[in-house]
Amino acid sequence: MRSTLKFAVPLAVAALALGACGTKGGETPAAGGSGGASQAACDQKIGMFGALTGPNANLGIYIQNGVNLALDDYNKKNPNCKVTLENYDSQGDPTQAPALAKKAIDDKKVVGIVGPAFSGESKAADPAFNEAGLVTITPSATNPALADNGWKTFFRALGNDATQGPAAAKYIKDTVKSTKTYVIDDASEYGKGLADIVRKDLGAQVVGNDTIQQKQTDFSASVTKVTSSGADALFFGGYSPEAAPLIKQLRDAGWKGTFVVADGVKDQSFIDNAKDAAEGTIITCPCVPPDVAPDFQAAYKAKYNEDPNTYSGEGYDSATILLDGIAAGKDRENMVDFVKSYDKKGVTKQLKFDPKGESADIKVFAYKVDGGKIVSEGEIK
Amino acid sequence: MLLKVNGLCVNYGRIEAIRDISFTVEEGEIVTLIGANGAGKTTTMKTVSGLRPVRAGTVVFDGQDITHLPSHERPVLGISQSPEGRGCFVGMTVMENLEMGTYARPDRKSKAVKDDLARVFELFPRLKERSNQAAGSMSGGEQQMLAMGRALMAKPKLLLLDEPSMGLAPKLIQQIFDIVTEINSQGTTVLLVEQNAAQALKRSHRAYILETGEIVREGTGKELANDPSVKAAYLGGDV
Amino acid sequence: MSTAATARPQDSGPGFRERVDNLPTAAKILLWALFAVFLFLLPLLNIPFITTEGSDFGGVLFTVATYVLVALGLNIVVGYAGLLDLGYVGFYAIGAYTVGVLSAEHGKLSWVVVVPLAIVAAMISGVILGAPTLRVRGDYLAIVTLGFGEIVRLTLVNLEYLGGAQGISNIPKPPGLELFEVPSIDWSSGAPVVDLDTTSTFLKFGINDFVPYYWLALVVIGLVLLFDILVKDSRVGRAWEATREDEDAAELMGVPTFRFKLLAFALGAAIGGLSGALFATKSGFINPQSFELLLSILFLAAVVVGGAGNRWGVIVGAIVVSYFPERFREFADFRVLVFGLALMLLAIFRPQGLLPPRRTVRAKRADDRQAVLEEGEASV
Amino acid sequence: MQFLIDNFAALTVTGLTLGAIYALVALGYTLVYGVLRLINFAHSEVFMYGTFAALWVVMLLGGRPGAGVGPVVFWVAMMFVAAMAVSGLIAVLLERVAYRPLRKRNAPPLIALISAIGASFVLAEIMGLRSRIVAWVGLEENLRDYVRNSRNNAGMPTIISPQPIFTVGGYNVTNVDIFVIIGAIVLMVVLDQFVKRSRLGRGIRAVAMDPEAAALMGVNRDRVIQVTFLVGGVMAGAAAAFYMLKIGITRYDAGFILGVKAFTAAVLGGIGNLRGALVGGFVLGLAENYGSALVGSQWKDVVAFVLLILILLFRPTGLLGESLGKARA
Repeated sequence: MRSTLKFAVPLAVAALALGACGTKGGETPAAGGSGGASQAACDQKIGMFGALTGPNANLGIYIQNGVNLALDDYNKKNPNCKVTLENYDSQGDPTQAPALAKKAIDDKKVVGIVGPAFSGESKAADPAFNEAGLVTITPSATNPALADNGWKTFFRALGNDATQGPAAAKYIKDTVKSTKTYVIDDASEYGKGLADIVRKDLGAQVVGNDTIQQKQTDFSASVTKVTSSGADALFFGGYSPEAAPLIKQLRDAGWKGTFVVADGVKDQSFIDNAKDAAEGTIITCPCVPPDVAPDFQAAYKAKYNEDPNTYSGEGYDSATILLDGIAAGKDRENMVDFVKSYDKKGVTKQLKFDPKGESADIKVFAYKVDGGKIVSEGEIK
Repeated sequence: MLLKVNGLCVNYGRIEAIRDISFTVEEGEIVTLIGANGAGKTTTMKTVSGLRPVRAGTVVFDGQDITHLPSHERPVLGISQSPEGRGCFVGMTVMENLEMGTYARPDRKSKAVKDDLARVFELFPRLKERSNQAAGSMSGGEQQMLAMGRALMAKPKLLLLDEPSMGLAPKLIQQIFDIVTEINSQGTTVLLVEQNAAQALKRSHRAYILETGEIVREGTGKELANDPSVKAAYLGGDV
Repeated sequence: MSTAATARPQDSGPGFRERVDNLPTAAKILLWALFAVFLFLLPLLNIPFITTEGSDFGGVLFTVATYVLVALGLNIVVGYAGLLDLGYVGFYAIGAYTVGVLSAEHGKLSWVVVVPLAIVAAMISGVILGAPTLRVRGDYLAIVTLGFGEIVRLTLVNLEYLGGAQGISNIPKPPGLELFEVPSIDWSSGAPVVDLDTTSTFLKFGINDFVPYYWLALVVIGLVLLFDILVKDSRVGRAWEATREDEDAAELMGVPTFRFKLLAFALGAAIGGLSGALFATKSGFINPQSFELLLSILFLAAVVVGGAGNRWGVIVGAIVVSYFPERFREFADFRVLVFGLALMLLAIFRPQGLLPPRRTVRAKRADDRQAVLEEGEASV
Repeated sequence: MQFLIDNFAALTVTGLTLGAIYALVALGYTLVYGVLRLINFAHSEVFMYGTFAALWVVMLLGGRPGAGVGPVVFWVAMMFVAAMAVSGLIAVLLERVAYRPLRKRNAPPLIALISAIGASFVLAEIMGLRSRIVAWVGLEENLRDYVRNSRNNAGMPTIISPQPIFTVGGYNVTNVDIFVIIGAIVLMVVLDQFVKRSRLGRGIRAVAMDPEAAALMGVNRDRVIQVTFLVGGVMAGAAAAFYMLKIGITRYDAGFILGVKAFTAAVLGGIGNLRGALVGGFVLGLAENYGSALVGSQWKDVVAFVLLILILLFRPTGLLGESLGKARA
């Protein structure tokens, strides 16, 4: 604890300004530190860090739903010693992230964080979490470089883009059997990173590249490029808001090739919006199909009246790891080691991390849009 | 009594433009307001046509209190103004400008409009020649005629003319005043604001002299034209 | 501040400023010093109600401080020179990226060198944008500057050299002096208690404590304010006022209006760049997402809401625009909606801004006089 | 470059389609600027509400792909009616709430911009929060399809599937392309004639040129302003319906970028000039497409803005100059 006693001028002024002032801290060590005592762990919290409001809120809410489900399970088992969830709503904005991280760090009852949900905000907030020793398990930020920063508190409960990209490329080559592939990205960190890996892996069979912008809605130039290239498959690195109008306009222009996208598009809204144009779209995702864990699927459906969505399962797993830690009497300081040595089967995969904090058990699955539903095509091996 | 202005005060922000002005215009008259630069003539005119809000006093037209009536409702009652300077719609043709004059007329679709147009073209033959030309491309005198013609198209009971002779060649000035007299003789009452005092007094039945926002003299046109002090102050040399 | 907000300069009674002006110099200095100390200690006092619950107060205060700085800069452009700039975020981004590129992405220059370079870079870009476009009429300038802001952002997204969408990480911190620790105040028991557990190290620029960055920003704001006061009261300030009120007349009087407009643009850009540099320093990570067009609009809203042309007004405006959304995080999804409503209500009920410049009243009177004269002129 | 030459026809036709939509939205900016000298920042939201009106009416009427000519004509007609009505209404409402109170108080023009920005936020957020609002009112069950994922895209069934009609330079021009381009031009001509020939249209022009002289002619300025907003809104509504036919997907923030583009088009052609809006829209649509082909789609917006800056440098009042109102220089 940093309770060094160094009275200085500012304190005196503060005291003057406030009149009667006592002091706190200094003599009492903060709660915890000893570990093990279950009473001490009783009012602990876990944090949920991500976009819960604003334009990017969907993803955050899917995760939050999973986290809440895990909390319900825990609190049902421990009715006398409930854990609460603290939300840090970043709106997915890296600018807001550091101050929120600090808030979480200052709340000594928070023993672990599920999140940050996006890669950008992770870069802004994770250095602070690392310095404070507050463990973070992200259920959705897939930028590969995040694990290379040497953050000892960083854990990722799913495969990153570096594993998903090659799988997507493999699927395009082996299953789609494309010979002429066009690659488009949305210039975002996620989309471009992924598309670049696919470009590299596909090599000479890439017949053309284009970059669009997020929030763009008219893709006429890109459509002309794709159709005139004679491509039989298109890989798009990006998110569903752009993927839906893109494939719609391509189909309207009469393009018949296979549309391949990644987890950023794995979202029912893609199908709702692209309608018939979405049919046959291949979606790769390092996320496990809901039917792999039927119990979780049933519980989720009972609570939220819909199937688990993208990263709901990862959110559930991430929270479960932290809750297991709390059950084992861990506090903030020894939670990092607990997560590091964690090895249990979760609803999405075997939950185990490598030394960099990456998930050790990574599977990438292919999904297909069929009859207005996202159905699993099995693991890409 | 067609127009009765009583105790009128108008401000621009904190500055008093006119103070406690009262005057009347009888049906069939030509009445002129004369005054130096900044005396408040144009402000008075704009107040009568409703472009300036009144701080105190009343304006009664044809027996109806119009002090706070919005300006765009006054043409319907029969007040029409030819604004000072270039008040024409420069982007419209001459014909379109004249048609704008009938904007507020309830009978704008009737044959009466055609007759009025003929009358305006008779008064201002130049406008007929140029009827398809853009107003902005005409000379200052022609624009002045257009503004008057446009005001007449509203078939007003009271025609407000603000500086009709401004910036015109002497020959044209004579012509304009002839036309004003002609319009009046055809039955339209005219309230005139003029800086060309000699001509205006000669043509008008009565006149008021404004100084720094107040009326200082009134009388018939002839009286004032022959008054030595008025002569010295406003008539200067000769026209 | 709040007293000032309610003072109405148009009223004849002594306003807040007059009352302060009438105090003896010593009292004035003491008052200012006390106020400054209060501002410095604000993040540590944790005053209930003022302190943001949902986010770290030090971090929020730093954000508020950057907005204040931006508002001061934009005020020179919009308030003093009367140029509508909808792309101010471009300069903010240029400042931030100069720091990022030169100290992390492609160079290892120290913070002390990089910040002046950021100011210069923003200033130069202001001149480059201003020189061809300031001859364009006011309303067109709005869209041209808006376009500039977007060009800057899209360039950042699409140029790998500038980090692309990934942005720039690990921007080094300024050199610090770890002198002593300042404790904060805890109010959880209802009464203020000095909390020795939560402290800020004086001038340690770490990643987990934003208070020193806030202090740094406060000092910078002080300097910029001083600069602002000097410039505004100089010949330059009067030239701006003349240009804004009537450009043609100013030109006739011999004011080279174009040069002064360009100067305003450059100075405004420089302050925007400085603000961006501070932002990059504190967050340590920047990406194009932080420089969206919407930010330009918020900046402009800060200036206009506060009262364009009054430096104290725009400071209040900046606080309103940046603090309230953080303070009322519990509105969550409704924050933007409420903010929009607030803007509309302010525009309707306080059209001159919260703190209108004293000039507005004077200028209004001059306008009235001119209106009378113009009508008179017609009868010459 | 080779790509641009090879696909010139395709890029031109799709550019014109997009340009037509820009042009229709640009009219709203130009009309309001003409009479009020202010940038109606919230016009983009007027457009956005039109897209939702078009979408919802098609959903309500059970629009689906592959229907016969009769139903399709009916759906399309209803789309336009709904979008134009809703956009027109929103525009008039906007004027009432955000602008008229300011005008009555003689607020400085900059403050009108702030009010417009505020109104723009409010309008967009109401749409973005529609699921919450509907839940409050308790209509969640009935309106679920209309409010689902209110922060997300909302897509419309393709009621006219694009069919090639004829081929130009290797590009199959589709029925949708033709409909959008011809439709937009027809609407522009109608508007042009309305402003030129009708009494109210003349009133609009008169107020734009000289508000005081217009008042002296009996033109009610408030009414003219209201009509101006209405007409601009109706045109934006038509643009929204075309947009939904072509793009088919909208979102609560879909107006912003399109609004910026349309405003750029208005300035490009010469703000205040109706024909300028048409020319500006088409030039912008083409430039974006050609530019995307030459330097990559990611530079599309940069191309648009650089073009704007260049044109303003050499023709400071836009391509066709300002014509709706010249009087108040």
